[in-house]
Amino acid sequence: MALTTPMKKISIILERVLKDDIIDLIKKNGAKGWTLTEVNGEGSRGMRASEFEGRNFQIDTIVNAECADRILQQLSASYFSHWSLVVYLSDIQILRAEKYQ
Amino acid sequence: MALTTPMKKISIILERVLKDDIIDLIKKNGAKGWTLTEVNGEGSRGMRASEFEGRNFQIDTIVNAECADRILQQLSASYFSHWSLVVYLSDIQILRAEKYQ
Amino acid sequence: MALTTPMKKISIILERVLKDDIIDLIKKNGAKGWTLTEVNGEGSRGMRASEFEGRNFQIDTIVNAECADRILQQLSASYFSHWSLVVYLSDIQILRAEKYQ
Amino acid sequence: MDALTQQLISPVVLCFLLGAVSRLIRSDLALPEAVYSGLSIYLLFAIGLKGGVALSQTSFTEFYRPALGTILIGVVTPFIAFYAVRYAGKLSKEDSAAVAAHYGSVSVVTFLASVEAAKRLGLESESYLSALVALLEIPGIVIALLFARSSNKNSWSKALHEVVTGKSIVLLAGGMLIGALCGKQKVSELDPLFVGCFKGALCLFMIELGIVASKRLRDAARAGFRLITLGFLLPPILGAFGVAVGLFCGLSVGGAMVLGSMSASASYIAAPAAVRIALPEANPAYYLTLALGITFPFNIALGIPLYAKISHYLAIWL
Amino acid sequence: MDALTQQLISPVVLCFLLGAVSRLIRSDLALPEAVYSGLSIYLLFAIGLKGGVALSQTSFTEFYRPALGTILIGVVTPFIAFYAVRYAGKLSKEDSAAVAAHYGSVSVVTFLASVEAAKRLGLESESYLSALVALLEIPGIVIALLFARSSNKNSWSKALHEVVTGKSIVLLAGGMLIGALCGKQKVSELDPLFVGCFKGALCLFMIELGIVASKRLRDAARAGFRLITLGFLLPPILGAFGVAVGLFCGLSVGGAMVLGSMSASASYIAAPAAVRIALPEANPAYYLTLALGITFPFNIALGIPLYAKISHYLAIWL
Amino acid sequence: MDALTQQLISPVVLCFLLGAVSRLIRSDLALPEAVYSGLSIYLLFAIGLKGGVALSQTSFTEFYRPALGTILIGVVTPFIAFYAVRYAGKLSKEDSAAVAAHYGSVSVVTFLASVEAAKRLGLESESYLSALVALLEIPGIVIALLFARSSNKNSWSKALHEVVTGKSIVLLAGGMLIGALCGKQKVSELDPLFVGCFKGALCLFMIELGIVASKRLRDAARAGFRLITLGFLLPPILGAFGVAVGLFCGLSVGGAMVLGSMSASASYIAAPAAVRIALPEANPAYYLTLALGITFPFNIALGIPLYAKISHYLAIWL
Ligand SMILES: Nc1ncnc2c1ncn2[C@@H]1O[C@H](COP(=O)(O)O)[C@@H](O)[C@H]1O
Ligand SMILES: Nc1ncnc2c1ncn2[C@@H]1O[C@H](COP(=O)(O)O)[C@@H](O)[C@H]1O
Ligand SMILES: Nc1ncnc2c1ncn2[C@@H]1O[C@H](COP(=O)(O)O)[C@@H](O)[C@H]1O
Ligand code: NA
Ligand code: NA
Ligand code: NA
Repeated sequence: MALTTPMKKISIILERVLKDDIIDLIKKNGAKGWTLTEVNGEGSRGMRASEFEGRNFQIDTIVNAECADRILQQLSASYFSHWSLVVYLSDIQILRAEKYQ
Repeated sequence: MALTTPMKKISIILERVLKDDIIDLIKKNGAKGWTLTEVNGEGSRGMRASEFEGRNFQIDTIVNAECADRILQQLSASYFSHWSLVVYLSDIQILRAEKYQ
Repeated sequence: MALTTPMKKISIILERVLKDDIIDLIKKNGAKGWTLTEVNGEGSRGMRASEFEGRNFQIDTIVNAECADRILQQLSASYFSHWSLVVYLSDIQILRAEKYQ
Repeated sequence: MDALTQQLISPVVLCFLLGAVSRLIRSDLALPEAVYSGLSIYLLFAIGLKGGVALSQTSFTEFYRPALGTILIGVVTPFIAFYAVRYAGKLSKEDSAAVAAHYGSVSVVTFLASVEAAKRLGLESESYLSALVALLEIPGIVIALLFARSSNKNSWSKALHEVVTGKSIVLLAGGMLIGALCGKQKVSELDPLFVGCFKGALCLFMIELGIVASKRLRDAARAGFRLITLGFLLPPILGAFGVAVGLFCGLSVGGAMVLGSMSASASYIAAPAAVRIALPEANPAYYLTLALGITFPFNIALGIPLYAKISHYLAIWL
Repeated sequence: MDALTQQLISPVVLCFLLGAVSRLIRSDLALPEAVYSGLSIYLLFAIGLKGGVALSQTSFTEFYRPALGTILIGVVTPFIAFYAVRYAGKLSKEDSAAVAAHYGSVSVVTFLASVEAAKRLGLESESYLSALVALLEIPGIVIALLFARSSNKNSWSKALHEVVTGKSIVLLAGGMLIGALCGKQKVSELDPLFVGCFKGALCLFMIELGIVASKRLRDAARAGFRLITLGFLLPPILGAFGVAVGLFCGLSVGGAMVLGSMSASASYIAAPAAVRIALPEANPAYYLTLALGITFPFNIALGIPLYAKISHYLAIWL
Repeated sequence: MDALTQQLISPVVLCFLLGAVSRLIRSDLALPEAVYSGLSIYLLFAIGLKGGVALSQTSFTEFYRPALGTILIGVVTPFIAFYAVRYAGKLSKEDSAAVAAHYGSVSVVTFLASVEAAKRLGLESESYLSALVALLEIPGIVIALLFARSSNKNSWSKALHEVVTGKSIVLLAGGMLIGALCGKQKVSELDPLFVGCFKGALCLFMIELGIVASKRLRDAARAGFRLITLGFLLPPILGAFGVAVGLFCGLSVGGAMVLGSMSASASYIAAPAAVRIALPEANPAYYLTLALGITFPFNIALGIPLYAKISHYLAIWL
């Protein structure tokens, strides 16, 4: 069997303007990498400031459980009052886990 | 620990022409939001009508378990005879779960 | 309840130049389809050859457990010495599972 | 056959070939989706504008007969296509209707290539012809879909909405209205982009069409021998019919040749989307391969000079 | 009212309408994001270049008074907008500041439409006016943000950075510098693209703006009656003020009309991004609906000919 | 040094600077990927077309010597680059081969800037030179890859396929063929887009290249002092060699200057993709930083006027 290790994937859906900040935040809290996808969407707010400026972003970052917890707490503390980020965790099994911790 | 709640993520891969219908369907069945990504791909059909018109879409929607079940049933009933949608569920842990139910 | 079957989703983040090879590899090892998304990202290497040429790709393929294992082993054997692919597995529940095996 | 070499050795046709060959040698050449789609918006709007300006300079008496003729083509050609594909091609009712919708409509690029060719052959074609393109886009699709009238009324009305509000009709008709309202002088400010750069932009578009058509051609085998033969036979038949109608309605030799090309061509912008909605059971392998893999290159390379010849001889004869 | 019909029956305005209507009938017409963004880069850079070349041919004595006048507009208009929205519109401090930032800044497309309109009316407008666009982009936003000076200094300095280094300023100012340094002759090599194709490209851009504005308009109901009224009242007030300043600074009738249009217009490129960063609490439903859904179409259709009239009468009177 | 200021104060160079500066101040300015890629397709095809038309007007006796000279440059320069980087730069065999592949090939934009510069300096350059660009794209990469002939034959043949069918070669060669087959008159219909708009499009492209180069420059520190020095020394050496070969083959002073610029330039379109496939162990930090971060801006700003001087003096001397 191929050797996989359980890790967490954090997915964050954010507005364009927050990109640099959020990447800073996850890196400071121990993420070793991230993957960004351009997305569209609809949620609690019908209207988004960034709609006219282009799409939103989804950032996925693969981290271990402690790091995931730290990032989630930081995100809640810093952004949840003014911004309506969508943040969720999934369980994954990764190859070469040493790269991500 | 950051407070997360277990929810379901439904991922649907669909042709461009179905977009509005499918979004209607998931909203009618209780989804509070969705995220759309443009994708390419290959599956059981070698050829897609929409290839020339551009990419396919992947729609992710985060819902609770009952709602997920409802959406899956509706999708099966309405589309599976003529369209070859790809539909799957993942388990996720979300922050601020109240936004999604 | 809608009838879902547990399957594996393999996600692979790769450079543009590897696309055709990796798709060949997963198909040879039993994948019946794949979905490709254009992504950006940052990881262990600060700099990517493909940056100038455009984005990276993420390929998701839904397969059963044995097939997943085979693909993971092949990927490790063929690419991990020279390329720094990111490869991970998630558990999903799929509708119409017969399409994917 | 001078018309033929004239046609083949032209930037537009050679660009199509370049795209097709680049696909064959597995080059990574491809217009980005956004650029391709931007170019198609540009081309459609430019055609509309030009048609509108021409209309504003055309009297109703001059225009109404070719317009009626165009509608006639829009009604008759899907019938020919449907029965040919259904009985000679042995396809299902849904597949035949889908193919008929494509042949009943018009390929904008074939139209442009034909206008070019007419000019190169020294034949004048009426400049209001682009207004006829918009006219021919709709009835063919509608009639074809009627053949397979599904019980599902909802999807049908959606398909109609898709055609009428599809970007090709909106841009053609919108451009036409703007051109007609503003008139030649005001529109001339836009000429450097919409007239000057037009042919160059068409060449870039053609490279991409060559790539796509070449992909389709690989699928031709799957479509089967009968169908491929039909892909070559339908255009001359529909083309000759279109030429005859054109001459009958008082178009010039060049104009009839262009109308023939329109009649012979199969849409691959408006029709596929509408068909996908109204007839999801129809197999894209059939209609896209025929329209884009066979009929389009056939028309570009051989069909257009052929319709020129037909127009030439029929004009003498009539 | 000849100015009005002249204004309405022009390709630029009709293209805006085409976009708006296509959205109403739920067409799938839309410029791809990349093309839209590429077009905006092209337009901004072309305006900058033109302004730069004009500056290189303008003496300082001719230029400094309109420049000071422009800065005055940049300082005064956000005050007017803020207090109007705060007290007549009854919005929160944050929302009012956000709206003020949009009206304090300038809509590049309204500027262009106004220059066009001036030309069509036979009024000359000073060619260095595009240099004033860059000048008017910044102070309005900065002053408006001061109204809601949040405790969060960090986000404030980021918003300032966002405005100053935003692509609109960089392209306008960069283009201006390049135009001024290279001078008319060297820049003329770029004319086929940046001058010749300009109006056509603006038309395509307008189609997309029509689509977006029409989306916004649907949200207008949510913004409430008071606010919608303000969206119609603010432009004439700010416009008249701009025209007066322009005439006072020695601009021609056409130039004052254009400066008035700039003053009356609300930015929707630089301002929204800056506001989103500095004032995340402000509700986009207010500022985007006002700027893009109401004020922009109002200016394009009715405002511009109105400022022309105002400039005409004030010029006699002064 | 008049050639130098002439070179620096030109739209093309200033646009590059604008891009670089906008990156330094962390502006969000960037061409969308699709537009950038669309522009590169346009530029390559336009160069090919022009070269093809020129070829159709050039006799074989005039052309064969410069063509042979170009192949000589393609063979010799990767050797110079490889040994310089391997022994003076102390890189591994794989890294040196990767760098050599870039210098052995040609930067299309440097070529264009050099043609521009020649014109501005009043030097005529042979119009068939663009045909030589396509010729120089391939051999350099192939030879360089031979240095690190990996045991993995498969990846090697794929790399070769990547170069030969890469979009730059396909567009250059395809454009050339089309230009040569259609001849000046037929191609002239495309001139408004492919000739008229060319310089403006190049300027927009340059903005993006400035942004990318400026990113690369930040990585230069990592590449180390020795390597940076080589990035400045290699171009003059390769450039002087290219100029000499050009004059020897009978090119004019301007033509030799352009051939020198081609020789001195390092590819960043065809080479990186091929290298990534054939030599995945080679570190992009080295080859991209050298090619795009150092050599490209050096050539654009200082190299081109230098090769003009060299060509001038050598021409007298020879
Ligand atoms: N229930 C959901 N499922 C999937 N994506 C969502 C959901 N709710 C919100 N989103 C995404 O998050 C973005 C912002 O949502 P909101 O802040 O709620 O407007 C939306 O544009 C969607 O892309
Ligand atoms: N096994 C699979 N894994 C991942 N994506 C798939 C799979 N099968 C199909 N897809 C996606 O679903 C789309 C439609 O598939 P199909 O209807 O089977 O042709 C494809 O274009 C892929 O994007
Ligand atoms: N920890 C991570 N989480 C998410 N994506 C990652 C992570 N590490 C690497 N990636 C993705 O994989 C690509 C290649 O990573 P690398 O080879 O480590 O430079 C990056 O550009 C990211 O898109
Ligand atoms: Na037809
Ligand atoms: Na204003
Ligand atoms: Na070189």
